[in-house]
Amino acid sequence: MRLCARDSGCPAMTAAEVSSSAPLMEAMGLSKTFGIVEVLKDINLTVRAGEVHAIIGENGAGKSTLMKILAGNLAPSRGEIRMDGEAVSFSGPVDAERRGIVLVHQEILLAPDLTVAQNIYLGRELKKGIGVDDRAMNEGAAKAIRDLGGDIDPNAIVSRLSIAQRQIVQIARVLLVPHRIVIFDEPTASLTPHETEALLKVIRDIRAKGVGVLYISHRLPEVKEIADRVTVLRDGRLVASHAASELEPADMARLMVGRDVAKLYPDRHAAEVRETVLEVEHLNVPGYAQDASFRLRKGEILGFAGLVGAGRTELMEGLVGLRPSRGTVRLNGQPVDFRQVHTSLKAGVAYLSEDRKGKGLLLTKDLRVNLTLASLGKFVGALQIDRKRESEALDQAIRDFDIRTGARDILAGQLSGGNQQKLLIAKMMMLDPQVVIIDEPTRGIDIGNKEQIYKFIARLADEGRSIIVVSSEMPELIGICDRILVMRSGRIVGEVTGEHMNENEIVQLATGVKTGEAA
Amino acid sequence: QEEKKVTIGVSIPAADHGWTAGVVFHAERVAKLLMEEHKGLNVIVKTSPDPASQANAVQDLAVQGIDGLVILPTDPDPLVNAIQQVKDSGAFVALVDRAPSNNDNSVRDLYVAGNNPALGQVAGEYIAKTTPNAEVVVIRGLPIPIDQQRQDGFDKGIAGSSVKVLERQYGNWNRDDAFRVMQDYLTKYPKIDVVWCQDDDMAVGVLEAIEQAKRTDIQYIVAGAGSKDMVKRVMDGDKMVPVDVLYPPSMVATAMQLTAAHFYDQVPVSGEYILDATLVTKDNAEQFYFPDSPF
Amino acid sequence: MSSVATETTKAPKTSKDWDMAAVAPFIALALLLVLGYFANPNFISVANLMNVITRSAFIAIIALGATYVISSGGLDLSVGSMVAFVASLMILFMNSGTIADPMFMLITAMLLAIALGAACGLFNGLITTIGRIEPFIATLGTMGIYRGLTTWLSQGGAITLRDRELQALYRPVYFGSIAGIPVPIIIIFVTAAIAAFVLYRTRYGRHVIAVGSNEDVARYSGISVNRVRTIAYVVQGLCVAVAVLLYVPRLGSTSATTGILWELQAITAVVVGGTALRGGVGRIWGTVCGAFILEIVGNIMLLSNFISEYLIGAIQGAIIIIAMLVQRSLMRK
Amino acid sequence: MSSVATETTKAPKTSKDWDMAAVAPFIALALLLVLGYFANPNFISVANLMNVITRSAFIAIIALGATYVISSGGLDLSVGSMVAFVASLMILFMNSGTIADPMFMLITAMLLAIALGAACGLFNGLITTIGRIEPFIATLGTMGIYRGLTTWLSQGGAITLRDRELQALYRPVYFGSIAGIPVPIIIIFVTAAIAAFVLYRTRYGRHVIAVGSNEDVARYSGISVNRVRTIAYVVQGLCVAVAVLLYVPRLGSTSATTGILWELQAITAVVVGGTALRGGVGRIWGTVCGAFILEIVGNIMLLSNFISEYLIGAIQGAIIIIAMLVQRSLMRK
Ligand SMILES: Nc1ncnc2c1ncn2[C@@H]1O[C@H](COP(=O)(O)OP(=O)(O)OP(=O)(O)O)[C@@H](O)[C@H]1O
Ligand SMILES: Nc1ncnc2c1ncn2[C@@H]1O[C@H](COP(=O)(O)OP(=O)(O)OP(=O)(O)O)[C@@H](O)[C@H]1O
Ligand SMILES: [Mg+2]
Ligand SMILES: [Mg+2]
Repeated sequence: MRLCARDSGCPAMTAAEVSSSAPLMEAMGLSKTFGIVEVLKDINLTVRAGEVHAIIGENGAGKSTLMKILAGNLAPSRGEIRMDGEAVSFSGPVDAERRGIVLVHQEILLAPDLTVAQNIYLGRELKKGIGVDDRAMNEGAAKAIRDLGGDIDPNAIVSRLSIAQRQIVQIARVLLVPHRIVIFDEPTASLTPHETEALLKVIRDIRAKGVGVLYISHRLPEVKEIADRVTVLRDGRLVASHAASELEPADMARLMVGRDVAKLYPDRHAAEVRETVLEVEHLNVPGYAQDASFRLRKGEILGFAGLVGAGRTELMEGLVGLRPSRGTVRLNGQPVDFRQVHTSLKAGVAYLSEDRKGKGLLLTKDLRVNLTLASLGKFVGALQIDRKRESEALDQAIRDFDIRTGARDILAGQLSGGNQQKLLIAKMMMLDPQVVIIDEPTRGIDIGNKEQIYKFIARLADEGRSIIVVSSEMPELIGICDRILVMRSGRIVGEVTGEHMNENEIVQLATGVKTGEAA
Repeated sequence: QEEKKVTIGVSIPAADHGWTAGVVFHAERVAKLLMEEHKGLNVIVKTSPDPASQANAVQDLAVQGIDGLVILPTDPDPLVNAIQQVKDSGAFVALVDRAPSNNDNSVRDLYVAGNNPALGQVAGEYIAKTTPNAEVVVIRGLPIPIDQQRQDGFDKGIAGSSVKVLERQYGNWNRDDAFRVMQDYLTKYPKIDVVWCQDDDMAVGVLEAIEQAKRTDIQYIVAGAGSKDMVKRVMDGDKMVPVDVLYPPSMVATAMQLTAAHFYDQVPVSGEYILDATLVTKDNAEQFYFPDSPF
Repeated sequence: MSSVATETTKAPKTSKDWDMAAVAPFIALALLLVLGYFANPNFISVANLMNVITRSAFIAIIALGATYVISSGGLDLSVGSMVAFVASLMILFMNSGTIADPMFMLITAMLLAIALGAACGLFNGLITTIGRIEPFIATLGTMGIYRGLTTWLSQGGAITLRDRELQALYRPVYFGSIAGIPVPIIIIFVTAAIAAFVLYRTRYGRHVIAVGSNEDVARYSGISVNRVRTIAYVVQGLCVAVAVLLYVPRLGSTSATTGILWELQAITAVVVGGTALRGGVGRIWGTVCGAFILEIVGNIMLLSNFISEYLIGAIQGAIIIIAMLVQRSLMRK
Repeated sequence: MSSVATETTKAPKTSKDWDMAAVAPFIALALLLVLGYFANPNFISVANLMNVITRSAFIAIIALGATYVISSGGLDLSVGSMVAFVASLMILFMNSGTIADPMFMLITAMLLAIALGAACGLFNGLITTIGRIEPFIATLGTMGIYRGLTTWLSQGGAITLRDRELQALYRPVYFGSIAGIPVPIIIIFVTAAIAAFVLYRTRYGRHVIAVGSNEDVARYSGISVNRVRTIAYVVQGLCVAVAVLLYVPRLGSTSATTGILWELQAITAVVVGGTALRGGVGRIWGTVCGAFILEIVGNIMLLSNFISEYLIGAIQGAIIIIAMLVQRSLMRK
């Protein structure tokens, strides 16, 4: 057996070795049922040494479930896994790790109270005498993070990191385990282009050492760039598996969704200039955003671009009363004072958090409870909640937002990521808001769903609502927004409109290469 | 003599049930009286809820500098060491009510006590005499030594008669617990003649339980301590409460007075003063009735 | 606990699992009833069962409030002393004789008790929410305060309702019965029904559960977390007041020891009833069942003839553990 | 595009925040010392301070163990009764006279106490982990069991160390001093130093924090959550045993009331010291400071002569709440 930790001096494999290498792992006829719902049906998959094998599919197609089975986190209902030709069954993730299979989870699994270095070495601390060698671990952690293009203090407490930073820490942690097969479940969903680039380089490095890589992403160009082989899942079935060179991103999209996704972004008729709905002047969110001023018009889609850490999320949270803030906010010309979220919600300004698991949905409650949580007032009859109307609303939401769920009585945490996002949108739309602020609307969302969400955002604008989209994906901002404001270091540094809406312009503003006129 | 500066520390249990509340009441009352009487005298009264904190309190009193200590221990044995320390420092020590297993002059100068075994014995003898064939249920206090002494005394009191103890259970000197235990006794035993519940607080719960069950087989109950409510009932001739056994909380006051006398009256005070466990009956009840005591 | 790792790996797979969790306390209760019958056939008599359920009223009603506090993610250790404090003030007021008409006096005193309970609960709530002190410590502090004030009010002794007429008027509230069912039992079930309705059917109840299961999600959904939590403490205070309304007519007096350790019993009842201490789940009927279980364990112990009085505490502890083990093993199925 | 660097984080709340949380209890302690001086100048005398710190030894040492249990996400309510149980058995063993040589007897008895403490802790640990019962309930159960067994051992009375020679030999362990410092104070600091080393510098300590912080993450990292938790309870048991070793020479006797409510005091000390009850954070020195604070509050109360003894409990409760409020407001700065 050949285990290879990062930087353990494993020699690179030659191309000949790679092509001739025997399969590291084979899945034969894997199936998985939850309750009565079969989410994986008869999957056959081969992982070869020195190959990046991408798995793509719609939200809820069963990708994460399959990966969890391969990494020993779940037991398959049927089928078997072979390693080096022998059937194996894992007693748990640690058992799989011992055999060299490691998984970067889609969810972030870190202990919030420990530091970065403590998390990276958790469970395999370096020892010095009877104590632990914190110095060595800090150094090792710092190096592992640098390799991934990150810049995080190894002594920082994880609960204080942004989601992107946590993701990097999590990848660094997994790559320190000696491995033969590394599984990445949407590692780049919350990373910046720079960090993504660094990660892809790392993946190429480990591939060169003969490690087998399974790679899940909804960013199809990225898949095209890194993968040697692409396997497509749809509704729990394996529908295609091709060499990556044979597929273009558009083909992948078609295979995933089962139809052509020719046009990702909806048509937007150039909106005529209408009255101002929201007017923000000199808004300060202490420690995060300074002196932000902007206007939002009726029926407009306004984008907020910027690098991770630019303070966009905090600005929006300050605006709706989730954080202390100072400044003037006028809604329909009337000054408003959003001290508490419920005042802004009542006024018709809804904010959808980027952290849908931590702040968006009650993962241990069912879909109905989640859907109506923010708008319960609408379902209260004389005294009590009208459950029948709640159920009807859920049916309606499942239809309107195309929430894919096996059963209607599952818990929100059991929905796939994309469907969670759709449920969150549905939940906030129950409030019938006038202004909708959506933070990272398509993080971790498949291309088919993305199309739907964009269409949906456009429809909201057409209905006369005003939308703010905060996103780190520039193409999507350019694709759907009427105007884009760019933030850097807590300040709005410029606005791009019309033909200036291109990635180059935005990046220059976001990095400070170019300073724009304040919006 | 009036010029002589003397500090007496008084350490007593916190007022956690009726009887200890009486102790606190009397200690405070007499402290005031004594300080009026002797200009140079300073009396510091401190209460503590459990042995460990009482040991602390004794230590704290010693730090303040005391010439005499009057202590009614929550639980005597655990406090012997703390008392010993004060005694070794040369202070006069008066021990009240609860005796440690080693109770001699090396530990204290004066011992003032109600008579715990006698409290049980008097009750036992009264029951044996009044209703020689009674079937009795017993409600105990808390599992600490004085409770055990009372039980032993009771057994001695009924020895030789045909009084039969059906059962003993802890009522924790708490009315609510006594109510519950009595209710269950009433369920369990179709016939009960007499209840010995040792303590006036618990008697309140016992009487309510009996009244609620509308049982007529119970002839009377015997409690103890001498609370104003129970003494009043005895005085009024309540059939259910014909007697009460005195275990006066004022004994702490006696000890304080004797200690003050040691410092000011030049009379040698030492040895043991055992107060009787007087049987309060309709005839003598009036002299034990203190209407403005909290107990 | 935080947003970092949120995978619900061991989340119950289907709703069936939850049903089991809800049913488990009732199965434990049934087993206890059988056990009780073997310990002493008198146990199963209507009179005894009525007695037991009647006297579980205090803990059961207090535990209903505790269900709110706990499922909203809080904890209240002060309820025992709150009972003593509210009851003492109520009796002192009745003794004050400020109102001549006994009926009117009684009603005023009851309203006073309810207002006091709500105020004490509000105080707890504000300290934990606005003061941002861990509920465990905050209510440990107020436990000391309420108990201390009671001791001071009673000067360490007992506070007894003196007015005979009032006492006679008030007695039936505990000792009376309607259609053969003791009043306290009726009050338990009425209170529980109201509590269940509010928790399961109203907006506020939904908010309690949301706040208890994830504070951030609740906040981002526009729920005022502090308000919901504070009200939960007020509900607890009201339940304490209801318990006081039953407690005072029983013995007509309070002392510094009234209600001691009731907080632990109430919390035990809640947990035995299937509500998790970490919040986000509330089982009203389970709580009532839990309170019955606790009282019945004590009752069986006293009625059976083979347990030394010294060992009762030990066996009671063991039975609680065994009951929980049985529950767990039922749920695993 | 690839040249774009991630902007360096400017998280405003940096490690300073954490330092404040760690320092707050010590500031509270300092304020109390000043307050004490004004209440009674004797307070600040070396003799008094030594006394106070010496007698805080029991709670301080028990609270050290509680810090482990709490930061691993558990809770132990049984420590007070465990003290009574272990101390009773230790005294009974010394009274048994099975070993003639007093020194040898004493050492054997001490080892026995330590083994018993560890066994009791192990029992608690296994019930909560293997039995999967909420720690609150599980240890409430064992609290009843240990207390009940103590009552039974003492047959309702006291258990007193009879052998004079043994007593004389053992006394210095509590009352003696080394280089002018009372032995218990030395033991507090030695125990705390060991506890701090293990928690902060060893692999096990790291795992304790990880388990308390996020159980799932710990499990995915190959940490045996149950093992870590169980060992934390054993550590708690060992700390209880150490406290017993100091307790027996001090009072030389136990009864069913020994150690009552110590669990609440220990937990309070832990929380006042800055450890969060939800787990994932452990502050050893804060805990020691918390235990000192509790004891000093009581001491000031006793030394000051203007507080009615009926109100002591109320004021103690109020002071704890105020101390926590001060801590919170310090941390917010
Ligand atoms: N524990 C569970 N119980 C019931 N259903 C589950 C459970 N876990 C996952 N599912 C269901 O299995 C299906 C596949 O989920 P999975 O997380 O594997 O999707 P995915 O392909 O990773 O989607 P995404 O791209 O959104 O991450 C979904 O319909 C989901 O609701
Ligand atoms: N819990 C936290 N405690 C302290 N600092 C935080 C916390 N969460 C985020 N930050 C910091 O706040 C800053 C801004 O956060 P964030 O990264 O969410 O901004 P953003 O502009 O919304 O970026 P994006 O949404 O692309 O992630 C970052 O420097 C981040 O490290
Ligand atoms: Mg997935
Ligand atoms: Mg953001």
